[in-house]
Amino acid sequence: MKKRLAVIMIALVSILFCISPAMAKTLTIGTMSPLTGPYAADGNDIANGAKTAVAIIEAEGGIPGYDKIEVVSQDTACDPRQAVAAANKLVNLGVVGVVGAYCSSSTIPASEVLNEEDIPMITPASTNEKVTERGLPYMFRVCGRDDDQSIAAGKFIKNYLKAKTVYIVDDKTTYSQGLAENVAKQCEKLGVSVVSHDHVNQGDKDFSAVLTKIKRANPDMLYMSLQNSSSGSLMAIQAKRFGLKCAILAQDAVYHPQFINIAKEAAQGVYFTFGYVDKTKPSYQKYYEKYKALFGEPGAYSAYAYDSAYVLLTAIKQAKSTDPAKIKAEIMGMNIQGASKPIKFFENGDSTANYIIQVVKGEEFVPFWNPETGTLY
Amino acid sequence: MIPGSKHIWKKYAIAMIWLLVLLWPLLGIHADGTLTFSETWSVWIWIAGVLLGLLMLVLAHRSSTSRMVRAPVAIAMEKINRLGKVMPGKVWMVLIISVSLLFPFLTDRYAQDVAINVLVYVCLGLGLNIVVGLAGMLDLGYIAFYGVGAYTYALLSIHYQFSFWLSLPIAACFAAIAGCIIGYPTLRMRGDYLAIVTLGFGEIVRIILNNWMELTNGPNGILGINAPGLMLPQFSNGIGFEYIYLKKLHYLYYIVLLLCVFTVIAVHRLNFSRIGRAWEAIREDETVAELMGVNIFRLKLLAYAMGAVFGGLAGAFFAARMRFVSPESFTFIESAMVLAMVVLGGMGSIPGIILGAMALIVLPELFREVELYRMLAFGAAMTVMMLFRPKGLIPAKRVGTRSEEREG
Amino acid sequence: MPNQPILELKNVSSGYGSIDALKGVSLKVFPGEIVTMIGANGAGKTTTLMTICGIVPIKAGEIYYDGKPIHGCEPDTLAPKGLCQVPEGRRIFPRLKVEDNLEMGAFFRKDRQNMEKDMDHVFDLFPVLKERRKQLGGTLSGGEQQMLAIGRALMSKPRLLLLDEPSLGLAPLIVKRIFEIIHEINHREKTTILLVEQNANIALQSASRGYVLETGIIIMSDDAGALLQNPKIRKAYLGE
Amino acid sequence: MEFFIQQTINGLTLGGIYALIALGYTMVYGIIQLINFAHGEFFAAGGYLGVILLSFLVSRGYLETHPWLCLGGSLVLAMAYCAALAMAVEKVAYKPLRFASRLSVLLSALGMSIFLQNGLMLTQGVYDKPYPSIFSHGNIEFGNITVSYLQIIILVATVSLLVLLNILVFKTRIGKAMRATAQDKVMTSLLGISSNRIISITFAIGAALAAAAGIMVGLYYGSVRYDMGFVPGIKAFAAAVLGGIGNITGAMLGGLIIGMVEIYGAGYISGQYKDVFAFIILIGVLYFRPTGIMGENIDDTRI
Amino acid sequence: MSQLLLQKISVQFGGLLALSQVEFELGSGEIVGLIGPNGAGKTTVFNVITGVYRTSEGDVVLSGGSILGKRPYEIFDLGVARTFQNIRLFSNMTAVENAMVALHCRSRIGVIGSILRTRSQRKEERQIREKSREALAFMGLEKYSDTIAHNLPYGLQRRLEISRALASGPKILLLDEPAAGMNPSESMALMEDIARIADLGITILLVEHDMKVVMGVCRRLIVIDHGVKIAEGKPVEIRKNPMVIEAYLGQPAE
Repeated sequence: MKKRLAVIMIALVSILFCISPAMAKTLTIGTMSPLTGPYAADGNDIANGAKTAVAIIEAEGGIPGYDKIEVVSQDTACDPRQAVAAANKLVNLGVVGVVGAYCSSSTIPASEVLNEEDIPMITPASTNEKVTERGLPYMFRVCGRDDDQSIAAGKFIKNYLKAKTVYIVDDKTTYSQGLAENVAKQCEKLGVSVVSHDHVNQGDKDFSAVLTKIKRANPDMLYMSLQNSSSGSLMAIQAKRFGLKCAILAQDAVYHPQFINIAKEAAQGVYFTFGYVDKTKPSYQKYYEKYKALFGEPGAYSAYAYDSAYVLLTAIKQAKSTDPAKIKAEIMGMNIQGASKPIKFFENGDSTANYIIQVVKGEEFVPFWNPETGTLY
Repeated sequence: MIPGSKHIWKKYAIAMIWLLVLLWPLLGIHADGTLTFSETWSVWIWIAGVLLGLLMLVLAHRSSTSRMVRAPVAIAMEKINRLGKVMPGKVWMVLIISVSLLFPFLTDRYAQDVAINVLVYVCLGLGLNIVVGLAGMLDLGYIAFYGVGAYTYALLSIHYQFSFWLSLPIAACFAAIAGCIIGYPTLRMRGDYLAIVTLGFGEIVRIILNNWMELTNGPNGILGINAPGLMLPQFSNGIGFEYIYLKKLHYLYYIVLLLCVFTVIAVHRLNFSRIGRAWEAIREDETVAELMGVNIFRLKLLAYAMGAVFGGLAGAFFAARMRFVSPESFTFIESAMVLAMVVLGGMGSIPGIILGAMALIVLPELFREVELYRMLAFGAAMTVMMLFRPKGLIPAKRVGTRSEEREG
Repeated sequence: MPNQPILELKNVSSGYGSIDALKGVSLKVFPGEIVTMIGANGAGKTTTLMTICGIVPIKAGEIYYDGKPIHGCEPDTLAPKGLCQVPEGRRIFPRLKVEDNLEMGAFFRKDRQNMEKDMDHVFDLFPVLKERRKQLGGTLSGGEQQMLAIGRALMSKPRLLLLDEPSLGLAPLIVKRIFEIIHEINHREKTTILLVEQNANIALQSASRGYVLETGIIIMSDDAGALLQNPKIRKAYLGE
Repeated sequence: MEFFIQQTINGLTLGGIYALIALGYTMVYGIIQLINFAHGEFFAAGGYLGVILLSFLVSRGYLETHPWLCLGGSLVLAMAYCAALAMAVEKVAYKPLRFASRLSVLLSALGMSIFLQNGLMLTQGVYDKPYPSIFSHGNIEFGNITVSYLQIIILVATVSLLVLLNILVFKTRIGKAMRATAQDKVMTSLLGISSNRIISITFAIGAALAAAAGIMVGLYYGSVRYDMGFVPGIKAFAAAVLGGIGNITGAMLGGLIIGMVEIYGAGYISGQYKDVFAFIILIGVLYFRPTGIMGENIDDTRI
Repeated sequence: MSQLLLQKISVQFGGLLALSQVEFELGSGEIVGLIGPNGAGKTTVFNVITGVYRTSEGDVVLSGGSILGKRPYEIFDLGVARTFQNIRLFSNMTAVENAMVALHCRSRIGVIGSILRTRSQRKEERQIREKSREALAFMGLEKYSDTIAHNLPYGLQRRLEISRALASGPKILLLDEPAAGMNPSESMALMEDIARIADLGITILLVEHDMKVVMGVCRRLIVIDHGVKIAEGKPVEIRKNPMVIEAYLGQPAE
């Protein structure tokens, strides 16, 4: 009796094991982003963006030679140690390319691991210069860089707002602080005086002390460089409550539909530096519809993640191979219109940037001012 | 938990159901007033599945049906026990050492990476064990020493090109000094006051690392730290020596294994020396220890310093292995994790802490498959483990209660 | 003397950890009695009382109160049944006012009106407490604390009162007064009393029967008068 | 001077919120000597329940017509819910460990905290939940000093809750029983007071206060987030210890001090180091008074 | 020669005067009893001598040097060892380890020596262990040296406390109710042991309620009540002193 039961169980288990290994040939790509912890919102957007790209590629006929494209999402929790573990896990799973990571402090050590194994990595969100300036051959970036963004911000402050005094606040993360420093440099170069460069801590909710200081300093503009949109909206709400009259300029990390949802009236008229997304382009429409159908309203980095995965998969498709050198060659030669922007890569792995100024109007962000031409949209 | 009493189990089950029912409204009600329970089913299925699994385990344990599984296990256990008696402890030691030496040849890089993490945390856990397990002082800011060690090596490597091996003792020294600085104001405090002060110090260290731009490069972290190197003989042009950086994962594995073995031996020997005895006496009864000629202030400081030394060593290795450090690695939750390893493994017990570190590093990695649920499962697992084994997985052979816990 | 004992211990063993502080203690207390238990420090007297009240876990044996088993009961279910203890060291609540301390004794009772009356009754017994009713318990002197502890127990209207070392650390005069009150309680309210004392002399003088406890075992039990005359007892516990 | 007054008002608001959370820590600690790491999660759960209830009321249009009723009702409901949640958590995760070492319970609490926080994340999502905007932008100006309606509401609500709590703890029978249990659990059980019940009630009250703080934070800052309980939890814990853990008045005082120090630190010295100032004050006070400001000087060297 | 001298010691807790102007002297190798009712301040005297309490007035002189204001471990190092009223062993350590803790101040090897297990460390460790075993053997505990302290019977725990105090080779031994909880035969044995300890040249100050023990071994008695010394003298004198009878011995049982 017992013996028979044991035999049946063993049989069942072995059947289960036999079924699962791929009868079909699967192409696996990985994503790395913080799925838990304080940046989980952006992290999930990234994973979803990549999945959207896969869905679209599969709908367009997939990649020849493969029956299925699989996305493996790994959590980095924005912790370097976990990011390295995640990268190693992805190496083990035999991914041909990785989309990620989010925090630059995760991207940097993780990219070292992936590059040891010659696995291409495309980051949709890490804007620190160091990401691409370490000479890693398989490191690419779809989003812009901090220095590009600060140039656009500087032009806007000087030429459009004609501000004389600027108050800069950042929340001490690799990204937000780096950007804030670049903006401060730009301002000095353009002869705009920086009244103060103040810092708050990441995750703070109460900005009353610093806002009271700003109110006393009475600058022409507040530059708000914060790591995530919720901090940004909290600061906007409180600024409004304290009766702050100056213009507010924020950056791409604060740029998120959540910002408007939370800040509501306080969000109105806040300016942003963000990549120019032409929402009328078919490439955007295609992405938007699919994303909306699968995951709902896209987040700030969804489009970049989508483009990253799209670029990676397209390169594999065109190269007809998963050989990293060939993929790289294809990526470097690419010149396409993505969902977020026209994409073309430079030698070091960075891609074209096209920062413009957007403004919150009603319930959405609208293009406002073009720093290249100095004209309103 | 005292099993066996049906009454208690019933009460407990009712409380459990109560908790789950209470969690219900948070599940499906959305802020806009709509109800979407469709998404919540997956959560419920998970919870129900886990509960069912636990119930099955308990039932199987109770009834004889589990004998099918238990009998062979029992036989195996008996055999192992018999083996354990036949084979002296040394043989086991050799077995463990050989497995850990051969590990990189048997596994892939992900497993090696996890193993490195485990070993780093074993060092940290053993270091914290000196403070918490041996001397009986609750420390919630231990990760600060890890940070000090990591930044010490990072800065020495970047600015002065110090080698990893030379930096190890320096990092240990700096961490020890930090330990004394943190320890000094806490000497008169007891129990939970100590906890919040150490927590505060831990946060202060992290905030300083994050804000002292000139020294630490703030949140950008420090990049380009050298990996550990070795002088290796070179035979191509006659005989020469070349400095080779050991970047490959399995080299790093051996280095941290070495560090870990050193830590285990050192902690073990300290524990069984006059110093360990004095620590234990302080833990058991601080007042009496002082009346029996133990300079409690000095020994408490020493406990902090020694704990910090091992934290610092682990930190230096961490910097060398990541070749990048940033303040994000030294948050309070890391301190809590290390403490969890010590308590979960069994305070004061070296094998316990090794097991605890394994459990707490490997568990989240195992749960990696379930992505979003991993931290949920991890939290629940932590509570459940504590409920079933309040003294830890492998309690120390004799774990004393801390002196202030005694009545009267 | 009625046949049904109000409290009966049958072969009770108890203690924390691996050591048994009590090794098979049996005793009976009948309604209306004052029974005393004497013994040296560490003999297990306090453990006996704490075992009766369910604080120290019982390992073997049975305890009956009013004919019903109470071993394994939660400690807090006993006071409503009329079994109350004044523990060693008095254990008043030092940061509660005197009247609040007394109120705690009647916490489980629902009848608030009677409580006022009972409190007045306690104040009659211990007028000094009335003077200090607004003071914090911790500011009272040792004797006053002992009175407060007894008064607090009386607030629960006990039928059986367990008293642990009421004379501990008190001046002889105060001890005398305390024991007078114990007698009064026994007489007037018909409260049965189990008294644990180290001061064997005074304990045996006030009790009707006595048990002698040594290292967790009852070595002797007799009428109090007989024990007082017993040369062995006189030698061991009365310092002669 | 105006700057100082403005910062003081800001500090009072923040400090009041810390004080409300700190009370839960201190009460639970006073009674079972446990640092309840999961306490911050009750605060977060309260905030979420508030957003759920208020949004529901908004969608039905009740908020427009009866704003105060809706606000009060949501507050009471959220407090009741969190009280029940805390009691359940205590029964499930802490009660079985009543006689285990304190570190085991601490760890169980930490596990519960991680569990609840991630449970909240999974069920309510990773995004911030916006609070319906009521009273959000109204304010009173005295010269350059701005006091928003919400700040006034928070201060009034905090003070009245603190007064209520004081009445509860110092004047009622159950409050006295709580204090008695905190002082001597064995003795209270000898007097027929069920310590389990008192402990449950303590958890419930603490969590209810945290829930109230959660709603106020939500209203004041405009949104809630699943991990919002962590940082204020730690600050409130520091506040409880600063005041002398186990002491109710101390927790209120500690909360106010931590809130003020943070705001003054950020306002006058540097925003990035404000947590450092809070902790340095804490360490400094504890160095000279090892049991906190209002803590009893327990002479534990007695032999 | 006076081994220990208390000069006009006063101790205050809050407003309460726990000791007032207490003074006495202990000669070398003497056994002196300190008696008085509960709460009279006997343990407070011990706490003053061992440095647990700060005095508000007075001086404590050990072998000619003042030890006032020294930390307890320094005083222990100078040769004052004690036992406790409620047994306070390191209850999860073995008997021999308990005694070894007392030798902590007599050993010198540091962290590095311990980690490296140097030859001198092993030698020192061996010496400590031997000395501790000797101390245990002196109190008849050689059989129990590897027993966990809390597993020892009550009487033996009392003895272990004394061994622990003896292990360091003190000049003065303060015994706080060593016979409490012992049965008469155990008390008898203890009396002999106390006498043997005194024969080693160790001065003993004994607090004890068991009058038989006190009268049996002490050559001199000091009586305190309410923090004040009310009598001092030979046992026979003390027994007859009316003040002592009233304060402490009480009316004899009729």
